Amino acid sequence: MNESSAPRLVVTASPHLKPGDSTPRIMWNVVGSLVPVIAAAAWFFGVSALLVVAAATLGAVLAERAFGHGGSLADGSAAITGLLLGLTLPAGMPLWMAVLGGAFGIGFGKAVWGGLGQNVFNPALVGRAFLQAAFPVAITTWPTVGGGFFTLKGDLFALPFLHPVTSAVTSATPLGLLKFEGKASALASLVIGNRGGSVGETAALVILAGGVYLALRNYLNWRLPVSIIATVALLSGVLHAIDPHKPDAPFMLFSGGLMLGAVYMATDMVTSPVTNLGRWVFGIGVGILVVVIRVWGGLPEGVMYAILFMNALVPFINRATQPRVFGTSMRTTA
Amino acid sequence: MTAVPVPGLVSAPPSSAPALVPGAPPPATVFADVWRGIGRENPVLVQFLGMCPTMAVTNVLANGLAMGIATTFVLVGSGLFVSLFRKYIANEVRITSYILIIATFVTLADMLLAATFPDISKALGPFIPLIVANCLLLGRAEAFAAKVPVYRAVADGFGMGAGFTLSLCLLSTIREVLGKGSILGHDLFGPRFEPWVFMMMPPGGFLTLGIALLGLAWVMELRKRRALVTA
Amino acid sequence: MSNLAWIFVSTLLVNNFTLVMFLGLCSFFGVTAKVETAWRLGLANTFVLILTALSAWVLNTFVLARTPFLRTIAFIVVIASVVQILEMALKKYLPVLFRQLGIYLPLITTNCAILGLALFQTSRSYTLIEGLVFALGAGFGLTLALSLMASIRERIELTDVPAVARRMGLVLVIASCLSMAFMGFAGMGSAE
Amino acid sequence: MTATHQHQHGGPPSATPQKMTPAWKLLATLAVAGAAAGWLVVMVYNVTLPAIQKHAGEQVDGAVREVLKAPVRWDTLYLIGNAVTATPPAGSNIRELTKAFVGFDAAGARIGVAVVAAEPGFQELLTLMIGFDPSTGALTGYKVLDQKETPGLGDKVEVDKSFGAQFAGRIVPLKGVKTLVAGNPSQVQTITGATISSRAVIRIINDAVAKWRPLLEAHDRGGQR
Amino acid sequence: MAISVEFRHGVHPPEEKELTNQLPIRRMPFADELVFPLRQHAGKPALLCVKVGDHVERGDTLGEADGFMSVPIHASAAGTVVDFDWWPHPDGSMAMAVRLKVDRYAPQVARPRLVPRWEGLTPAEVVQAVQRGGVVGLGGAAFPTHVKLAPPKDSAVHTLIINGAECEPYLTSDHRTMVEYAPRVLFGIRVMMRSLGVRKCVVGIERNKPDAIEAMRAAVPADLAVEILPLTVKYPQGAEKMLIKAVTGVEVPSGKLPVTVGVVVQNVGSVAAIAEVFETGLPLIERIVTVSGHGLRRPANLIVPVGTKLRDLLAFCDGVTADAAEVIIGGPMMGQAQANLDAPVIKGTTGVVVLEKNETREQRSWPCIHCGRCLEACPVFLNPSMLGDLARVGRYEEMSANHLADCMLCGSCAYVCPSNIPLAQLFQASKTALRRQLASVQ
Repeated sequence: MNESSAPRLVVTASPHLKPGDSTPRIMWNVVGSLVPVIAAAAWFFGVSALLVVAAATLGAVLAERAFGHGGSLADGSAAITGLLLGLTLPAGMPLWMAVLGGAFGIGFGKAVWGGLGQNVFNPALVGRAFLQAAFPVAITTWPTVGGGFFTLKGDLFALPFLHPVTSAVTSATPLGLLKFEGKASALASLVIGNRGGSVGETAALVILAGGVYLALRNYLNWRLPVSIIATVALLSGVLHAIDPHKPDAPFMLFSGGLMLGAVYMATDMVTSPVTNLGRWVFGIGVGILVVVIRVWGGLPEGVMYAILFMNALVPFINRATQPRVFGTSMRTTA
Repeated sequence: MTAVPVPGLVSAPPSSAPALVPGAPPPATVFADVWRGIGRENPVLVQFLGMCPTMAVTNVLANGLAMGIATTFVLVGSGLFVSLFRKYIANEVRITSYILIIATFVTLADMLLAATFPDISKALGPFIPLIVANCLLLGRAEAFAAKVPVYRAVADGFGMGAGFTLSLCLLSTIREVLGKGSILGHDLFGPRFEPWVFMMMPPGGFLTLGIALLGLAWVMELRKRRALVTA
Repeated sequence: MSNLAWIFVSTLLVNNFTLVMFLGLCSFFGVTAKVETAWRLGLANTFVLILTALSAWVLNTFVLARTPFLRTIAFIVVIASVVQILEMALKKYLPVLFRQLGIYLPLITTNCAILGLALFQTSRSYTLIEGLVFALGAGFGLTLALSLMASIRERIELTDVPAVARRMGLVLVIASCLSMAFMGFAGMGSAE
Repeated sequence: MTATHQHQHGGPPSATPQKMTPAWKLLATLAVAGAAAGWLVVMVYNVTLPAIQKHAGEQVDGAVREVLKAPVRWDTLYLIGNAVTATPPAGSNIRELTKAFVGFDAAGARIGVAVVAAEPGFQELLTLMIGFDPSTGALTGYKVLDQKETPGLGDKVEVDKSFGAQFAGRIVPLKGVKTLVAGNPSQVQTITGATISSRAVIRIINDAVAKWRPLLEAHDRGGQR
Repeated sequence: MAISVEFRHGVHPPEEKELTNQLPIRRMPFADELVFPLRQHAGKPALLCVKVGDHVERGDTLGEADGFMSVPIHASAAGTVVDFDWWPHPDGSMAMAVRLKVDRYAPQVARPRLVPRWEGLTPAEVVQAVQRGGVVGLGGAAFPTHVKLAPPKDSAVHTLIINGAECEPYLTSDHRTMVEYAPRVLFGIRVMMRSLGVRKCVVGIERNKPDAIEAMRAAVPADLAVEILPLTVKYPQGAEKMLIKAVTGVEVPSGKLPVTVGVVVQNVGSVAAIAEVFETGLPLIERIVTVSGHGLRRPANLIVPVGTKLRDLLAFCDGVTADAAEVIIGGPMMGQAQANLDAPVIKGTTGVVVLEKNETREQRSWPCIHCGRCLEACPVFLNPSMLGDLARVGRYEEMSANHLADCMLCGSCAYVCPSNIPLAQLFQASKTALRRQLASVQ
């Protein structure tokens, strides 16, 4: 065709300016914002927390390396999946289970769908839901906070396919205490995070700080966490006012995995709605489901299932909340 | 039923030789009739028929095996009767008649199982009577048994049943070994084995078949690639 | 939770007919390529389920009490007839609805969800009201599962699914994930 | 039916128009097929019935024997309306009545009463046979008749003997706890990871005993009178 | 009026205007050879009316207008027609073009022509004169100006909006025109207002051009109702529908023209060109072009004869730097990257921008992660994320059902896309494919 008179010239499609952000950059920023959360986890649960998070990340990264497209590790999304999964596990989880969970999350939550951007369910939560279903006892055995930094919190090095021989002191989560034994927990310990739970879900304030950082840099959409937290607060507040035996709003907000879920899980761009209206719908849906499962369900905690369920609805929400096109008077859904 | 647009539903091979009955499958050996159901037209892995029992009862091998045998019994029995009476069943009432024949054999299977293996019968619950609604049965009656001599209908029923049973056994073995650490109730790995409860639950059922299909597709893909290389 | 409410919630979410009980999988895998079709089929099923619950109750109460061994045969014949009559009635009196649902009606006869409903209703000896609520929950649960599957399948139409997963592999993984998402509802109504 | 099915199944409609079969012939076909099917079913039913009933009876008998700690004999009481009676009204279908089994030991003393109760468990209805002493409220034991709890976890309420064994002698109403407090006769230790199923069992037992105790006491008083 | 001075959504690319916005407009000398594609405007290409070997004077017609939706092409210098053949077009394709060897020794004075006395002309005659002058929209789209001057009979045009937004980064030609030729622009406005019969005119200028706002305000004559309206700085403020929304608060209905809401929009440069037709009688044979970019040694605002090859233009600006990587005709947001520097400056060429290696987009892109930034950038509220997914699998009809036609290819979505997906290009290709499908159906 055109004889190129200046071979140095590149011809790209318009617009020709380089945008400020790139997908890997967003992903690695999320990873960076998780560093304080991991540090807090290490503070509360010692080296066990680091080992569990590292194991889950290893599983995710290995699976991405095995099944992903060439070089897809560099975009950082597999690392996020692994880290987030690790943060939702108890500190005493045998490492082989964590590795398996990470690999499952990437393999069946992402790679089989076609890799980054193609999946419908949050891969970290797919991995966790698998672990929850596969090893229900191990994943609900919560070691107590404290002890020496290098004290292992459980039978971390149980051999693959064997179940852990638990020797560590365990405690129930605040939600479990409330649901099964009718005991309330002190709000201060909930906010600070020195309580039973998954390694990364206890330090609510650190998680919130990470969320604010990401929201300010436009790496997460603030509507999602805000709508989830507001819905949970409002709904549980109303329920508490009607029936004081039901947990109150601050307890609901700072117990369990709500903060981690609202800030890091529900905001996964790939698996949340693409429209702003849809994001409100999604967040409110997650909030309602969390309260419903926690208050009326059989399980003490429901953040994971609430988000997975809403993930399944995202294609619907996206269809139903198409923006009104400029110059048209009605919402047009094709 | 055959009208369900199941992806990958294998249509009957085009008949080249003049058939005796219009629309009848081409002549084949009894061995080919049996083998087709196990391999190329495997009801579960290739045609995706009879999914409900495939998932619902394959949590342990004993259940899968029992379901497979019961289904084979109904397939052979209904194939036999449909083929036997194919000249007498008027076209207008053929579906009703087939359903009647199938339902009869299902009832027989249900009662026989309850009389002989009450535990398995209890575990399978309504899934034995639900064989009636298995698309595989009406599909075979309509597409095959009604058009061929008795010995071929029986061979086909047996082949389809065997393919169904083998698939169920494959899935239930995976699920029982991982989900309970045992096979047919016999402990395999000793007391420290951590069972994957997931495999015993509904998502595990879907996933096991998914993994089986992914593996099958992968093998096919490799074979295709190798064929390309050698060609 | 009251009994009726529990039956409804349990059938809709906790023991969703398709995702937990594995009933009606043929249409779950076969007729979920488009959302439009999926939810119409779901509604048609709901309709037939309710009629089935009614007829199963009548049969159980007046006919089958002394002849339980004829249950399977009687149910399947009645279901086939109900679908047939419904088809003719719709064609004659509600042609618009018939055009929308008509093509799915024959598929419903061999949907194991319908027969399953009748059998479960019998084995749990539900009353008429309980049976109807059961049918409603089952129908809505079916519609929900079908629509969710269809909307996700419509979305993966636009993505680069790996070759090995393209036929049914991914669809089963989706079913597994959906089933996992429904596990959150387990125990609903059992804890006070 | 035929029209649509032909359309759905028939593939390409055959070129030669099929001649209509007369209606009587269709009916005759169906009648013959139905009669044959009915005959076959009834025959097999008659053959298998004894075995099936034996199994069903064995299940109930076994359960009564287990929860009442091997009684020598037992009486069956029927719940009619809001009262318990030993003699059901004539013409009622005995198999469909709610029953209680009163067990006696070799000396003729009452060991306890066994009843069946079902309530939602983790997944589905959980059906138990419960044995207890109506006069003291002490349990003799329970047996799971039907459950769909999580395999390997919730099904421990049926499989795990150490969980089931702790119920004998406990006084209703029971309370489920993570760690037992010594000396409390109403506490039961829940299964780790299956708190919900454990608590469902406890709840079913509590509800059943609360429902049956006054009925049985009323019956006892009536019997004495 | 002026309820809101902005539209919703849009993006903020770096402006980069300080490279040229203080440089006075200079005149570029004639190159040795000029090239005139017959297709330089929207509508039908002009019809050739010279032969190889013909000698033409400056301002002579090379191609006649082919009907109402077309304008003539004029020679921008005296010279000899040496060829008529396929030649690289700035839009990246090849087009039939007249090649003119410029007469080195000609005085290059336009043949004296009758300057129409515009006061005496009927609106129809004004339209005719403007068409004969070959005036097209100089904002880039090159829509024949006279067509806008002749709105359909049943429409009630009440406002003329002059587009001085110039929202593309780097470009300053409209800015300098307003600063240096404000009276000429206002004379053009006067002609247009009279011809359209409107009483109101608004000139929208982005706030980053205070000297232009000042100069225009100072030049408004007392007898003309012309409002100079400063606008928010954002891209694509200069898009017709966005400008109308910003100035009047009204949305032009989807698929409709601005006249449906009683508005005609004209670019500053085009208004000045109209003025020139009536002031000097000269057709549109030269235009103001911003030559800029960090890859260029000496950026400038130049009056360039139409037909000047890029090669000559860049050479006049002392050439490109060693790091120059991409030469773009138009602005960097919507312009066309050039593979061949023989492509000429045409009537719609607003600027030439030379980008350095580190400014240009990477070649590699990532999968769409559905972050939704494109939705928040799209000025016409489309869902580019979904349209992009559909485009990839070739489902053009569904794209059309989702308002692909409303996409004006402004590139805002692609600019904000962190996965670097060439959305604008995908949409352009889809539009072409859709047109082809429709054509094959008919």
